[in-house]
Amino acid sequence: MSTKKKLIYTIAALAALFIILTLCEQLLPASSMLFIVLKKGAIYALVAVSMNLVNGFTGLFSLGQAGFMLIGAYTYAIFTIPLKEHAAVYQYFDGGIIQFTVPILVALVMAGLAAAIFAFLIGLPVLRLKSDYLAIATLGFAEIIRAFFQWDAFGPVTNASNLLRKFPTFDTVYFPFIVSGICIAVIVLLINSSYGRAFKAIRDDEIAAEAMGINLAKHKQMSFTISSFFAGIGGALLAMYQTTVQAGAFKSSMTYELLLIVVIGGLGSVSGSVLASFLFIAASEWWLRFLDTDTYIGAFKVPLLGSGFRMVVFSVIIMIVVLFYRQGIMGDKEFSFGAFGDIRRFFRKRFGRKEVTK
Amino acid sequence: MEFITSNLPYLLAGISVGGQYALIAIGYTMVYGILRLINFAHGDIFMVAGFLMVYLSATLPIYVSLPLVILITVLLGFVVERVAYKPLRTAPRMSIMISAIGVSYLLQNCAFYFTSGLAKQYPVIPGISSSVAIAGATTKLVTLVTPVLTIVLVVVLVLLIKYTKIGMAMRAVSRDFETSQLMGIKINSVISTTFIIGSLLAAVASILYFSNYSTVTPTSGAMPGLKAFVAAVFGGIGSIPGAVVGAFIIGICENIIKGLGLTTFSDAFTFALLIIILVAKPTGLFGEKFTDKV
Amino acid sequence: GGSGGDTIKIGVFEPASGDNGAGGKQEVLGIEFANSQVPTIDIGGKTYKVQLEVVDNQSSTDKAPSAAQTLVSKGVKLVLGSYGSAVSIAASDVFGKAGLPVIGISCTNPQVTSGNDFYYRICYLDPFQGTVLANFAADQYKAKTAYILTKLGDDYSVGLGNYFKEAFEKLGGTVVAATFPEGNSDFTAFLTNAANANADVFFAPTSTDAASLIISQAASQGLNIPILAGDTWDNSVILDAAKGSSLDVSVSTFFDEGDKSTAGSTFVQDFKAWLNANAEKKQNNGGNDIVSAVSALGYDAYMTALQAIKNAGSVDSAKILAAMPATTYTGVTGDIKFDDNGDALRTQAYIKSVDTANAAWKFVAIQGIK
Amino acid sequence: MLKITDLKVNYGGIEAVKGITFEVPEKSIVTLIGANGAGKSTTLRAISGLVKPGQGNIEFLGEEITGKTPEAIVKRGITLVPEGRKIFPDLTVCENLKIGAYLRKDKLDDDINWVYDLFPRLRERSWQMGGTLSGGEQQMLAVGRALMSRPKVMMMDEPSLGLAPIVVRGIFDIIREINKQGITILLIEQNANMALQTADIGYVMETGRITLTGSGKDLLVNDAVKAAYLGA
Amino acid sequence: MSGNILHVENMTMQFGGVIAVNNLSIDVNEGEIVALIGPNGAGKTTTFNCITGVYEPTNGCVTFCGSTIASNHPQGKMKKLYAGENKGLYKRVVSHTPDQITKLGIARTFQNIRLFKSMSVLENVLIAKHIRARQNIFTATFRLNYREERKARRECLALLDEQALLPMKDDLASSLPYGLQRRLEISRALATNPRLLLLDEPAAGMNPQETQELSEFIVQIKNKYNLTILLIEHHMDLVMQISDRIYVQDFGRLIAQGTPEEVQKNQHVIDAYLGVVEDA
Ligand SMILES: Nc1ncnc2c1ncn2[C@@H]1O[C@H](COP(=O)(O)OP(=O)(O)OP(=O)(O)O)[C@@H](O)[C@H]1O
Ligand SMILES: Nc1ncnc2c1ncn2[C@@H]1O[C@H](COP(=O)(O)OP(=O)(O)OP(=O)(O)O)[C@@H](O)[C@H]1O
Ligand SMILES: [Mg+2]
Ligand SMILES: [Mg+2]
Repeated sequence: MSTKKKLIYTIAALAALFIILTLCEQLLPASSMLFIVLKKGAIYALVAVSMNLVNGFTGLFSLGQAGFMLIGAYTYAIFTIPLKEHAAVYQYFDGGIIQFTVPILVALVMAGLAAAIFAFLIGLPVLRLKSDYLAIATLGFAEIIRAFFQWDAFGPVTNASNLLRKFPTFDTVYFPFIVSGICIAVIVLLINSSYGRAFKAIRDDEIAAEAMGINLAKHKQMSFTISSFFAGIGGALLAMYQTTVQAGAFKSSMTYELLLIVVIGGLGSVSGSVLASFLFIAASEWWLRFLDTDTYIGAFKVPLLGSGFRMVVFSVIIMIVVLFYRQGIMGDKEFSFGAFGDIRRFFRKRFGRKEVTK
Repeated sequence: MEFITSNLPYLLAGISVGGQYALIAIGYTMVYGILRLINFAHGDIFMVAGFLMVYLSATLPIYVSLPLVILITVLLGFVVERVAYKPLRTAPRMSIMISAIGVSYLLQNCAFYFTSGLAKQYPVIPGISSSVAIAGATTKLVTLVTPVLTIVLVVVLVLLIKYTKIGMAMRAVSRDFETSQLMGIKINSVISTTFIIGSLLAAVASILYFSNYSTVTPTSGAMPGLKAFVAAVFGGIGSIPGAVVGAFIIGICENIIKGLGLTTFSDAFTFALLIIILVAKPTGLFGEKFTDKV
Repeated sequence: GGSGGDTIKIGVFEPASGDNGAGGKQEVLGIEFANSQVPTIDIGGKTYKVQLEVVDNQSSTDKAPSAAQTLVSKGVKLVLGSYGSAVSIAASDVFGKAGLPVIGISCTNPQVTSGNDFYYRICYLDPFQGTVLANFAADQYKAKTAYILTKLGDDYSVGLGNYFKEAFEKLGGTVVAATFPEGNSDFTAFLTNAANANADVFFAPTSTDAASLIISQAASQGLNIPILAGDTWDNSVILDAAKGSSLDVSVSTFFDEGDKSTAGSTFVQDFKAWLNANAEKKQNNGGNDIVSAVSALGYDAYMTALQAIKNAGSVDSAKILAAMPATTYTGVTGDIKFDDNGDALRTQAYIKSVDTANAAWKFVAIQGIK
Repeated sequence: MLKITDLKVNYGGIEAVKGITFEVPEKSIVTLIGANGAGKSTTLRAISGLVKPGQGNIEFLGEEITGKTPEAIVKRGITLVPEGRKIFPDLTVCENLKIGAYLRKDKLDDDINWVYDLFPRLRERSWQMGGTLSGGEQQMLAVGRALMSRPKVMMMDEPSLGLAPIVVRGIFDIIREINKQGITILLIEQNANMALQTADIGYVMETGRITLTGSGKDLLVNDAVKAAYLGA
Repeated sequence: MSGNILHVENMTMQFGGVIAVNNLSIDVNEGEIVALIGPNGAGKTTTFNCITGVYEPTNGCVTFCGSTIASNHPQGKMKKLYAGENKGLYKRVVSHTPDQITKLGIARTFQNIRLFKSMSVLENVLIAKHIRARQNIFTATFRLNYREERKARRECLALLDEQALLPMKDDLASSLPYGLQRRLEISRALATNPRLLLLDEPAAGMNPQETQELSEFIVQIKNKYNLTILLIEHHMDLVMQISDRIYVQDFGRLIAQGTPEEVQKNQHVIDAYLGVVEDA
């Protein structure tokens, strides 16, 4: 398919997406769970794609994502809480010490930068480590970061273990979609660039990549830092979505969740990560909710259903998906418009046969 | 004397925690050594063993429930391997790890669902649950039993892996399934054996650990699991003596840190120590470099 | 199955999994029990069936908004919950935007209601509780030094610890404070530290998980410092852990199972009967029929909600919200009346201690603030 | 003793072996030659159970072994020296040899010494990790490891790859010697010249099919074979 | 033949007790094809690894186009353990990483093929252009480097065309048959625009016919790209046919050197490596 045609298709798809979103906003009640899924899904999609950049495309097994999201979320929150709310939010710390605010978009970029700077510093010592050693080191860093943000001594800045809140948030689904969309687009551009190829080369064979003149340390550092930049922005968006931030939420289990999404979507597939994010959020926070409630059909109580059952079913579903889609939903392929052609051909075949039997 | 009485408790606690981490860590490191899999479910198997004891001992006498717990735990480890990992032998490593995370979620959520999440009291096991006084410090007998038992088990395991046929097969399987099969090794039974040994150790560790701390909750496997994993990395993943040394270092350091009053960072410190070690020795204390000739 | 078509939905926003899952479940039990007792409500001559919509917020601030949204999308008119202050705060925006009145049950952090004029709460607050306990420590044990152990990153724990510290220092005592990280299971170092610091009381406002670890390790170490804690410790788990030891454990709470008032004792009796008749519910209570304070509070919250709806004379959220400030109710945990902030006016807390021989609670005092 | 009938093997969509039939008589040396990608290695992998054939039969001593697991096939006495050596990098040279005899229960010392005599270089390196050996040393070890199992049929996939000329000659001597001891040999070689000189029967494979069959001597003088595989 | 391009001086590489390369000195002149042969385990691959920066030699010095790319003396534990010669000679410590050395103009192939398995044939070659293009991560991401990128693509396609790899440019590298993989590896090395090309057993796994084709191919690329080639090979036909000079290594040491004819007749070489002289 020619580049031009691809571009036209892409623009058409984006326009269609925009129209669908607008229709949803107009037609569905504001309380619909769909919006929650769309908002959180978009945010998770960004973070998952950023994680895929490191884990899937560069082959670095990093488990620090939650830590970088935390930094992003806090940076955003700290610099955007309106001054008049400081007294209430920082009630144990005399209104905090950061006594200025910046515009939302600036704060988003700052969130990314803060995460990227941390990642850069962390990367210097740990990126030399291989596979699982790197994983545990990054996980460790995320935990250390969390402990620091909860520390009382930093209270005037971070509000210690108390929530940060009252910062500006978003109402519509457009905001997270547009921000995530732009970020993901940049990541995709990067992946398809010369640097993206270098990352993939490192993933496939470090020694050969080095023999091709690729500076391993520098490129790993780049991938790690850029991924963290976007994770930071994702964290800031998550803060906006949650309307509150507390370090306690950014546990390693959040990283595992993201890793799940990345692997289920397909390591090395951006569209897989995006798709898996929405499915994951919808399944875990919407579709399966009914399993948690005692349900009666007439006087008959449906067995097993009850509080906590949802999570049991959810874990079983994860296992099933992993066992049956070993390479993830998308493998390392990307969604392509060419696939539409395949589907059309498939249906034509089916349809054709039916007509014959008539 | 004053110094000893006020500081001995930290050391005792450190040694016993270290021993328990060690037993869990060996399970991690063995499975890792063979499947290159971080078995995230290992800590949860340990937790399930704890609950099994709680429920079994409620109806059965201790001397029946004790072996039964070990047996069922081993069976659980075996089944988990067969159901969740075996079908993924040829899948990318990451998929198996996700499967392990899935199992971990499943075990935790099931435990939550069936126990409603409230802490359960672990039964008193005669012989190890009673308190003793050493040099003025009071502690449970289990504190003294743990390190001894750990050392004995480790020596046995190291001998097994270094000098027996099955041990050699384990090391062979760890690098190459296909070629191992060509040697006539039944890789499935070798892997199962590994899981059985690992689960056995987890069961023993759970008995010691919960006797010491007396409470079981659905999440009580998570932290020891993570710590044991850190210990395994610390010592160099795949190395059994490494895992044990790592576990003791972590257990003792943690308690000394707490004793110094730096409690906020006792976990952060563990990780910081780990990172420092890794930066100095990228494959852990006893980890061997991956031999990969250019 | 009920007859008649009209129902009013009340949302129950509680954790059923995660760190606070166990407590959340017990709170839900109280609500469900109340619902089984009073399943309908008459408004304007019409009988409405009250239907509970229970949702699990997983004790996690990042899951709370979607859980809250689930309730909103189901069309509930009023919400009860949650156990745990952080999730309550995290969800408050969603409820606020939907214009729903919310009645907090056991979330004791001041931030829950401050600035949220749709958020009400029927329990006392941490500043009050902390002060009560500090007073109790000074009165009962003549304590000069207190060792405070809180959980890092847990706003309930850290907050209550701080209020206790403030009050205790005001009373002329000195404080040694420490925090433990999440997932910590070895508390012997902290206990030894407390002993080495010659503390007169050991104050540990923590979740029940940590509580039972602390107690059993204190027992095996032969600790002889009295242990104090807040409302979360009013739970059968504590009794199990302390059984047979020689520890002195006291907690402040909203409710006393041995309450001799008629309302209280009927509630206890009926609730136990209800639990015992229903294996699954009993399972959710930890497998026994000991009434925890949060269940009693849950019961009262439900009743208060019905009272508010009655006062509003309508099933419209806005009307119910308008009727909230004036709503009063005499519940099993005492009189409930809201102040300007939406917080229940409470002046007294129950102090109970563990009877280690029988694994039961024994009533110690009703403690107020000096 | 080994009979392959209409064997087909697919990798995903690609058919690497497209229905081949051949036989390996007892105590013979049979060689498969052919260009890169002809499907030779795939054939051996199918016989040893590493890939499941899409179609066809493999019979060993009258018993059907198609679809059996590799370890079951090894147990019956068929050993493979795999392509690319496949040494266990974390085992010592000595352990690599021992694991070759995994299914044997008797004493191994004599055999180990025998292999060391065949490849003195390995004796020097007895305690070195397999992974750090040079390419040729690994190849020797791979052959030695297979010898340790005392097989009935030994399948060798390019055993001379990366070996010095002097050792290559040695390898073919060894092949003849163990053949004399009664071991049947199925050999893949790029060094077609030597292979055909040694072999009793030769098969030529091209893109998944057997295109020529004959005794080693006959093929050696066959013009087509000469042009394609022996160099001008 | 013009000036010296690679100069290896007294190089020793010792792993624990094993001396893989022992006091080796070789020279390669511009425009030559030089072969390095020797028995298995003689240290040939290790020599390559030391030249390309994969290993730091324990002792000795390597010069490429007049600039030192590696220089070392026994350090740390090696100080005591060292069993080689010329211990105190090289005070300077220079250790370039493999990527730096590639940038200077040395490219190599590997004894065990190391392609980027999950990438297409074209991408494998494009990787080599990454370092030669004037770009940074920002310009690359936003395609401000499109001219460079287009040029790289054009060059790579031309290269593939030449090597007859163009028809499978979109296939996965790992799905190619062995012989083509070797050829792709050479193309990839060529794409880095090297002055010196190191080939480690390029003819392994090829039959005599293919080997013949390969030797023509090597001469052809040498002339076309003005290369100097240093190669390791066990196929004597190829070595004798194309090399200008031959070095023979055994147990890490140089045991002979000279023209193919000289080496072929050398008794040491025959004993250690060739065995009975083949009737050509
Ligand atoms: N794992 C695989 N996945 C996909 N295709 C494969 C795989 N292994 C081999 N092939 C393809 O199958 C065909 C036959 O390969 P095979 O390795 O059997 O050839 P061969 O005759 O042994 O060649 P060589 O002499 O190069 O070793 C080739 O086209 C190869 O590309
Ligand atoms: N990392 C290492 N540790 C220990 N010994 C090593 C290491 N690398 C190589 N050796 C040893 O050094 C010697 C030289 O190996 P090298 O790979 O250079 O041989 P080679 O000349 O390339 O042989 P071949 O022709 O078989 O490939 C071998 O005996 C090998 O065992
Ligand atoms: Mg082959
Ligand atoms: Mg070599």
